[in-house]
Amino acid sequence: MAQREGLGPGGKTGEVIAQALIEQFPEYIKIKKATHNRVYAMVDKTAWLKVATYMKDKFEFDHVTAVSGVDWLEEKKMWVVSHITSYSNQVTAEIIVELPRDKPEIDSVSNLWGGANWHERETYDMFGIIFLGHPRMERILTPEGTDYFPYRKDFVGGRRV
Amino acid sequence: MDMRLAPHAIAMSAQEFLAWSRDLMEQLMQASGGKKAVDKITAPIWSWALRNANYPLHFGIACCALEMAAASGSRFDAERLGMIFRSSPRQTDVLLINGWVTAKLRPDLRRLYEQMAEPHWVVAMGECAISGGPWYDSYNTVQGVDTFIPVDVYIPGCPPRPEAMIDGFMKLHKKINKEMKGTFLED
Amino acid sequence: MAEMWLNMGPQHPMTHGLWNLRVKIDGETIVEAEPVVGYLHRGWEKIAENRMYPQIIPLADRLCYGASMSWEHLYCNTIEDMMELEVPDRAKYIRSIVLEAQRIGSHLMWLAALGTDLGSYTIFLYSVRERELFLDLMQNLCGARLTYNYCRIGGVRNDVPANFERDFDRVLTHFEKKMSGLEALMDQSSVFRMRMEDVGYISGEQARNLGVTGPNLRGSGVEYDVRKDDPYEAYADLDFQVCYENEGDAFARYRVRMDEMYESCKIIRQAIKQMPKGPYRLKPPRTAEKGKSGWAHVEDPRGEGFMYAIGNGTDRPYRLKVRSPIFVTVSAAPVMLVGYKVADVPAIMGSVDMCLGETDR
Amino acid sequence: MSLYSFAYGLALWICEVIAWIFNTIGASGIGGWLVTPGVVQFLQVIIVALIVFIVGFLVSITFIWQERKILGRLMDRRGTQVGVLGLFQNFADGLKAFIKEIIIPKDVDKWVYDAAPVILIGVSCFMIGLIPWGPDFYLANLSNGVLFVFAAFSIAPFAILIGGWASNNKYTVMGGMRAAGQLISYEVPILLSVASVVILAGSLNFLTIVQQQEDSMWYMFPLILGFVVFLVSLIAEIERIPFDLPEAEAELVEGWMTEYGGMRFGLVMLAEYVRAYVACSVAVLLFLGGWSGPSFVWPEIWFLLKVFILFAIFIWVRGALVRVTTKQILGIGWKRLMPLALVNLGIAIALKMTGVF
Repeated sequence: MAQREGLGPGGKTGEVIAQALIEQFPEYIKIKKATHNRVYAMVDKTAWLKVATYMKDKFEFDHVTAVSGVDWLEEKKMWVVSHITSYSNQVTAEIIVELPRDKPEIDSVSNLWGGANWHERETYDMFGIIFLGHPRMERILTPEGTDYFPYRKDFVGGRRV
Repeated sequence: MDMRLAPHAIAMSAQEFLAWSRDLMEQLMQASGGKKAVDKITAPIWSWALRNANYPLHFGIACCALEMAAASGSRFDAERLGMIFRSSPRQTDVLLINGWVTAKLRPDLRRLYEQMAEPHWVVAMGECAISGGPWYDSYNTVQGVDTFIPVDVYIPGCPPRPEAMIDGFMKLHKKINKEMKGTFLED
Repeated sequence: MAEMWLNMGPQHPMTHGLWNLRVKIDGETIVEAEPVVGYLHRGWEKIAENRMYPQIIPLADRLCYGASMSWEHLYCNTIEDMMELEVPDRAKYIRSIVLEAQRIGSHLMWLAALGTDLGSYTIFLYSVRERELFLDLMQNLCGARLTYNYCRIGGVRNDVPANFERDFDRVLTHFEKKMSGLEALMDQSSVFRMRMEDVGYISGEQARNLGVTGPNLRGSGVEYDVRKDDPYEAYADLDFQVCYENEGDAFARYRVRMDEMYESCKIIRQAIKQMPKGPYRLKPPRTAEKGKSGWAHVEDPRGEGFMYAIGNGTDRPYRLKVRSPIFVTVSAAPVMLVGYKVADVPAIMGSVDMCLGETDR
Repeated sequence: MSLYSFAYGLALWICEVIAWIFNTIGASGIGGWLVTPGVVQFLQVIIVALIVFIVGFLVSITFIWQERKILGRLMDRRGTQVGVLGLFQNFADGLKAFIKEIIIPKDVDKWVYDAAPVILIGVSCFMIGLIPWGPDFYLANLSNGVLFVFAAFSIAPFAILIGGWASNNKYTVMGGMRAAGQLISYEVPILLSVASVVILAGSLNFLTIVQQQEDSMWYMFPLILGFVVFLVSLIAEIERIPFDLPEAEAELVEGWMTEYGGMRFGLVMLAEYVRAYVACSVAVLLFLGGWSGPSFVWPEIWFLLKVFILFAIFIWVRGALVRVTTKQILGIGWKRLMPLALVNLGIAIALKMTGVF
């Protein structure tokens, strides 16, 4: 491939994608920032799966870089932060979905992207966020029989074993 | 042997007789100083053999496993000292723990330790195996393997250099040399 | 033989680290595979939340001990993105050089592991021997063999030592010469090719969907390299090729890594030539703003490494997420394994380049 | 002086000494019985057997040393250095194996588990006895020695199979099965290439075969195809890299001997190298002219030299190649070696019928 000038063959910059997302889901999506290869957005929990499908089909976002959870103890909420990359457009989108802390449930995207499968399992393992529709919502890293979610902020670290 | 000392020897079953005669032999040997003499002669031979055929278990856990690999590489060449890595715990003498031990691994490690045939030794390599190292406040790692299996030699470092690892094995050799006294009649 | 489950691990010569590959076999054919990880899980992200920013650098070293430089660099990169720091040019070039040297070292360790997997101790010893030279270079640079603690937030710890260019040049020349010999030992050996070709096939489409990254992805014909597609450090100014193969089997992954090593030599030579003078480090702030987040992704020797950090106004991060390339690649292992024989498992998993320290975190 | 006459002299001397002692204490009946030819010959056979076995085992142990050293040099390191030139490493290994704890896993089939190493080492000893070192250095000179050696060779995979099965471990079972599969596919090419030698020599006796080679030429030259087939199959037969599938370390931990430890493991290792020694000897006897060579040193030295050089080639192969898989090993055996062996057999028959040999 020739020397690439910041743009892949897809040719859609982050600004274009952000604009399209706002037009498509005006009431569900909030764009924080968009540069030529980055999109930062917040998506409502109910529309997350739809947004993901749209992004995958329309803008060839075919790689999930990471799915991570964040626990906001004081604000009583949780985040699921997904970083999704489009190889052809060379754009990475950071999409935050906010969840209530007492009932953290979100639609799984592991049927769209197989790569999200283990990330979601790990997020469940560490934060107790339940991904609805995930093929195998089990603990992955911690030993069997663990009864706590270690990365939650109310779990205090320190010697335990 | 004077049979008057053991009149009941006649009425024994074969297995009883074997056990009895073995005990008697041992008592006689110990009483007469024969055991001491035999030990004195044989113990250096056994300990030489144990020192020079010290097979560590091929078991890489974490960072120190790379230094273990480097130690068997051509620059450090641990094999010239008789350290030949074998993969089955039944055939090895040294359990080299080269990394942190987590709650998930602990039962397996204990099992490996028990699968190894006596005499066997445990070498804790690196800070994580000695005390938990950088993960001292982790909820999932064991703070030192000596909390659940006895350790003979500690090799400090994070990770220790291959020379340090070989030096640790030399320390182990010294320990074997000191300890291996009188194994012949006991085993 | 009826179907049975076979546990390959945790103590198994194939694992290179500590994981458990459960395979269901029919005779010797694999019909189902299930990787079990977590034997090295130590709660890295939780531990990092209790450390100050500079204290995390040595921890990041121990994420993947085969490529510690690239992980500590990734961490520094993330924090720089969060704190919006611009690294001095000289530091960028030094970082690029050590990253590429680290890539070669890591690939050599992979080659060594692959050698033992395939039953050739010679390949193992030869690549470990060459790797020692790169470790020596690193030792010259920062005093450690494996865990360097060299990158700093806002630069690197120290400037390059005396005779840096000369040493690198000598090592690279020597390495290229020796490597072509070792390559001939493998590439021209029909037995080696027999073992590696047509096993562990994964198509580009599958690899993309399953999140496989790095050389494993490029072995399937997808030309994605973070160094090229989202350049960081000095890579935008350096001229290099993205190595890829179209076959998607174990041999293609092997070829990609071998080519990458030569490409890295090229990058190092260029970077040394173009390295500007100037400061190599700036003083970073001790704290990050509350709620401010940043992330970075780099081309780790094993794939796309990624970190995501959130600050909370103190000198400790509120959240630090690590994306390990191998964690995702392992989840794709069933696709590569099913249908092949048990005897192919070491070749396939060896070509993936496992590193469990980063997988389990 | 042949081995037998030497042993006869030694036996006679021992008997006479003992007889003299008995005579002096007055028990001249026993003394007279001791010097009868039957007793002396019995002692003679025992002495010969002892000599042959000790020499055989020593050579096998030297093989281990040779492998460690040459492999080490091939890999740019020193190899073992215990004792003078590392010669004592093997003795350290053996002594250590003696004092290791005897572990019999709970769920093994105890009798079979114990029997497998015994069969293995027994068969290997049997083969040592059949190998002649020189025109008059042998334990048994059977008229069909070649057949006997290969019959004994093919018992070993059986021991591996039952040992692997009895260990009650999935890896050992797979290793045992692989050994059986390997046996079937490699026994045929081996025997076919041996058959070509037998056709040329017209005999199944090692001494005759070597004599025939001395008279004409080493069979390696007319039967070069058969020699190559024989060597490759031999590597498979003695289970070395690239064909060491029963103990393929990377996928089967230690293969079929995973559950064996202590002295059992030591015996198994020793048996492996005894088999390597026998295999090299057979190749030398059948194809490389046995002990024939310039006569300024003993023929036994020539024989040993050839055996060591052949084993060095095996070590070289081990250093250069990677392990093949089961599928490929069967493919090589049936699709490559088998037709080549048949062609070779045809060449041998043609040579014999045209009267060249």
